Amino acid sequence: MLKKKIPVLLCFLAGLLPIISFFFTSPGDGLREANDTLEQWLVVVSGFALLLGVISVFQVNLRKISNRSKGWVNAIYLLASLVIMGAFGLMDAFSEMPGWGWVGTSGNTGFNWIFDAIFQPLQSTMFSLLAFYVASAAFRAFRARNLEAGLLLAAAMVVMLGINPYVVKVLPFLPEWTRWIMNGPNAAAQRGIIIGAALGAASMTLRILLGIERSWLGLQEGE
Amino acid sequence: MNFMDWITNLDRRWLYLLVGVFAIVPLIFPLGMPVNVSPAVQSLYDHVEGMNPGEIIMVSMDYGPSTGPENDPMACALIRHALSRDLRIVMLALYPIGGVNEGIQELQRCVGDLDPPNGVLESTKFPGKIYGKDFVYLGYKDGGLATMRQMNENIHEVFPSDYWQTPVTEYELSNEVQGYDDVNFAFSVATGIIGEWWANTVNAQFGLPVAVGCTAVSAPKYFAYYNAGQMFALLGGLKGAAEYERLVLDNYPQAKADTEEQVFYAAKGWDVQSVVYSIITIFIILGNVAYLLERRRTRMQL
Amino acid sequence: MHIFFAMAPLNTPDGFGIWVGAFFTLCILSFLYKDNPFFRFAESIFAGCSLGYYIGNTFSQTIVPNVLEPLVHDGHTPFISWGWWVLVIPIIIGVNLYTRYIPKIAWVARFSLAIYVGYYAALEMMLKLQGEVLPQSADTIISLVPRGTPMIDWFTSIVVMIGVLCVLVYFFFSAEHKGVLGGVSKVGVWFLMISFGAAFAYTIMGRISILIGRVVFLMGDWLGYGA
Amino acid sequence: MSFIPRSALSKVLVAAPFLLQASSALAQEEEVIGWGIVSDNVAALILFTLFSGVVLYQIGQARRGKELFIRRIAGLNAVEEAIGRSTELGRKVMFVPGIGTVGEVETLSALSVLKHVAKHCAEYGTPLEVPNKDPLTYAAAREAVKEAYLEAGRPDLFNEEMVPYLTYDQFAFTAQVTGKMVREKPAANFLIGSFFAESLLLAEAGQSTGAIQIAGTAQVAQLPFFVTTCDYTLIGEELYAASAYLSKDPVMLGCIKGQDIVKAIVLLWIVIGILVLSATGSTIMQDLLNSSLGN
Repeated sequence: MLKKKIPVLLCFLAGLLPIISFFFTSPGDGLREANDTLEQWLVVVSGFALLLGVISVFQVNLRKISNRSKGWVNAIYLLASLVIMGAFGLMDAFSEMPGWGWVGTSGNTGFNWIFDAIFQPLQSTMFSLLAFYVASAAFRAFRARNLEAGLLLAAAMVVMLGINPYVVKVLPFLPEWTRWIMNGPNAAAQRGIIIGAALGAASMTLRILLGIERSWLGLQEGE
Repeated sequence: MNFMDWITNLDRRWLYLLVGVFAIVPLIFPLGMPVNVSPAVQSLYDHVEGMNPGEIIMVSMDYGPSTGPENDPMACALIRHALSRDLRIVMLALYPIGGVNEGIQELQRCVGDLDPPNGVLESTKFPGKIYGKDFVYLGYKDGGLATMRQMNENIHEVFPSDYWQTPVTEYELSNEVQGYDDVNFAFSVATGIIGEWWANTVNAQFGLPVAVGCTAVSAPKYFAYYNAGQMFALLGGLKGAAEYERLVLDNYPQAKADTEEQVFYAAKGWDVQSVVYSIITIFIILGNVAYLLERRRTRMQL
Repeated sequence: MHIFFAMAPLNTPDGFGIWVGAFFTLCILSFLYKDNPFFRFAESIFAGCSLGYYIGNTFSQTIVPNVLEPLVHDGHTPFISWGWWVLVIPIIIGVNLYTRYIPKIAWVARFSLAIYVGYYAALEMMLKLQGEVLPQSADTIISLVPRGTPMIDWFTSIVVMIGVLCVLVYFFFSAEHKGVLGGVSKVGVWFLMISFGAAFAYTIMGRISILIGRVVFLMGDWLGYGA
Repeated sequence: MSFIPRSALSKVLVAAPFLLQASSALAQEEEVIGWGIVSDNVAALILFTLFSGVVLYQIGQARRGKELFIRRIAGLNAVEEAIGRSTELGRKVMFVPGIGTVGEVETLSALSVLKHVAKHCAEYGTPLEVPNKDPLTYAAAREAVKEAYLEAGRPDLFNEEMVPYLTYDQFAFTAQVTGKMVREKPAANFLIGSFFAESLLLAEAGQSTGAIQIAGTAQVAQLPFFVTTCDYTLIGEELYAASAYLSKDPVMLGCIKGQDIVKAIVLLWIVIGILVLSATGSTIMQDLLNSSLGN
């Protein structure tokens, strides 16, 4: 019984603090201070959580290597780069502590070099794949299959033609139309989604705080 | 297999190939896609043209590397325009991730390598223009909106030293600029929200004229401020950058020579953008034509 | 022309870094053709070094400055001073997450999760009610009679108003969408579709400029074009 | 590295105007040292009280056994179809619960859909994989999946590797997941939760393998990409209603009803505000929404 009740109660109490301190002030601003302290703590907790992930990565990849299952060589690369970059990173972090200068200097070269030469190019290239993917997705999706799809297509075409300098020479009003669609119908739809979603999120939050919704705790639904 | 079947079952990699090719080609062979200068851009150019030599422009670097292709050319064109007209520039950065590096990178791209702490103060690209006298870079300060408010009271308190940690009072130009009153206008090269703050706070509350160069994605939002008169000029995305760059290049040969030396500048980006958009547009149209023909054919068979 | 003959010098640390960056850039781009050993290699390295990076980042940004350093250097008396507890409680909550690896008390790990979720969910609720529902609703209230604003702006506001109302009706769950409700929610769907089409097409611009950034790196920094 | 919408940072940037407003409100109240109400948040307090009151009342009604209706949500009806197809084809089901932290309500909604999906997978013996980017979401997802297999009576089918942690970097995570999609060709992809720029990378990769895709997010900027590349998309609030819809739990349906009533009140408020403003030129209804006690 406790297994279920304690987490639900903790969740409720932890949720009460930001709500109360958002609306009310207290003597000596104690409420706000308590709220800030809890938030500080949770930032630290999320730091500890990263290690959970690291353990999982080691578990999965070590098993892959020992079973020689498909892609086991890549698992070695993965773990090796994790260990190397992680070690550089830890050296970097601890070098900031007084008396720990011997582990390295802050902003050490290995860490920065891997960041600049490997991490950053990989990251931005992965991001840049989107330029290709938007092209193929647009080609496939913008078809006048029915009225809704037709509206999607029409709005997209106004925007796309409004960017083409040759088309704009003939139809000079298109950029203005684009702005109108973006600031008119588009803004309206977004606003509707945002208001609806905010109310939906609020209702979900109440369900969570009251312990009605608890699949995230691995607990049975309902009461 | 006829063309329509090919289009209907198009392997997406053909599209990837076209996009890739046309992202490279304009960098080597500029296509010179037409640029129609819009009033929002013209007004920045006209404003700078109307300034008297010695007047000061504040340039705020409010973006990071990921939007560099859009924002870099805007900053460059303005710096070159200003220096060509003997105006003075105070640069600073308010964007938390990477703004400070963008600032030093674009400044050096325009004026040449600098090393003020070791006495390398004179611009190689604009001979006679001196760091600290004609242009100065104050570096980055966090705090966003709060910082902008504080700058109204005293810039020296917000930026006690420049990018190279030299006290601002040691340079003639930075010593002179103490508040928004000392500059003619502010140009925010922005991604995201910081440019909006320039409009709705610095312009609306402190009355400093503001111009913004923003990314294409945030342009519709910014045009609302432009239309409301909270900024006197707006460069939107690569298109706006290319328009302004064109105006500057057409009138200042030095700026033209310097710009065309670069691997990348706004006109090339505009080429890529308009060509890629055209390709996607054409394929969407072909796809729809094929789809409609196909539908008609199946209907006739029924 | 001097293209392709000014590649970054491989034998300098700087030049070597550019070559490595270019290699990984090409590895990722090769995925566009199809999955291949180069992409898989880059993917593994990317996974490993990014996680390593965030380990360092977590320690240097959070664990060391917020926990370890003050614990060692602030001179709190263990177990007695409140300041010490303030530092130790989050460690207890954090370490408690690992009880999941001890089957007998695995359920205790939920305590930490519960506190975290309760706090942030509630905070998000406040931010959404205050920062989204209220201002967005307020902005939708406009005059049906144009008062001094230009006609076009007034017309846009009317369209926005109609759109917001219709989209909100689309989100009604507890009534069947037929009759008037069905009609209005249908208009809501139209607004959604126009919005999605326009926003999609518009976003392409930003994506293209990111690709340009990579191409400039390959052409300029690596191959030395324009250098 | 500005393009990484590290969620914390993007939150700061998005929330900045609001936070600054809040902090300036606090600054004004430095002298207040007693119990009191934060004057800038009065409108929110009223909305919060109204909201909670209505929802709690509806929960009470539901407990008393009142019948509650919920409209069809196509994306959620398709869940079983998608799992069924995977089962037929003997391929796996992939569920990506977004890249948000477990503190985000969107992620929590995703987890309740995940539990439902996992239960079906357990019943049919269909392999499931749930790759994760956020470590706490990973911990919660693992609990949810494990419990689902237990509830379905198949704890033997659950293993740790079904819910792997990949990496904390947005795009490194994306690279791995798209790689998995292309190599292992899951027959059904669920992309539900908080997504950012990676949305289209994941959805397009999944589309290229011919998988049935069901997406859901409340991130307005990502919805266009999901709507165009996925078979079904839960838009904004539909995602938050998913758990009630799937479980048909009367108490949860009561919450949905309550949230609809508040939505109706907001709508009505807007309409009255418009009428008042048009007829009299008074912005009172608008001001009340922005209001604080002081003005």
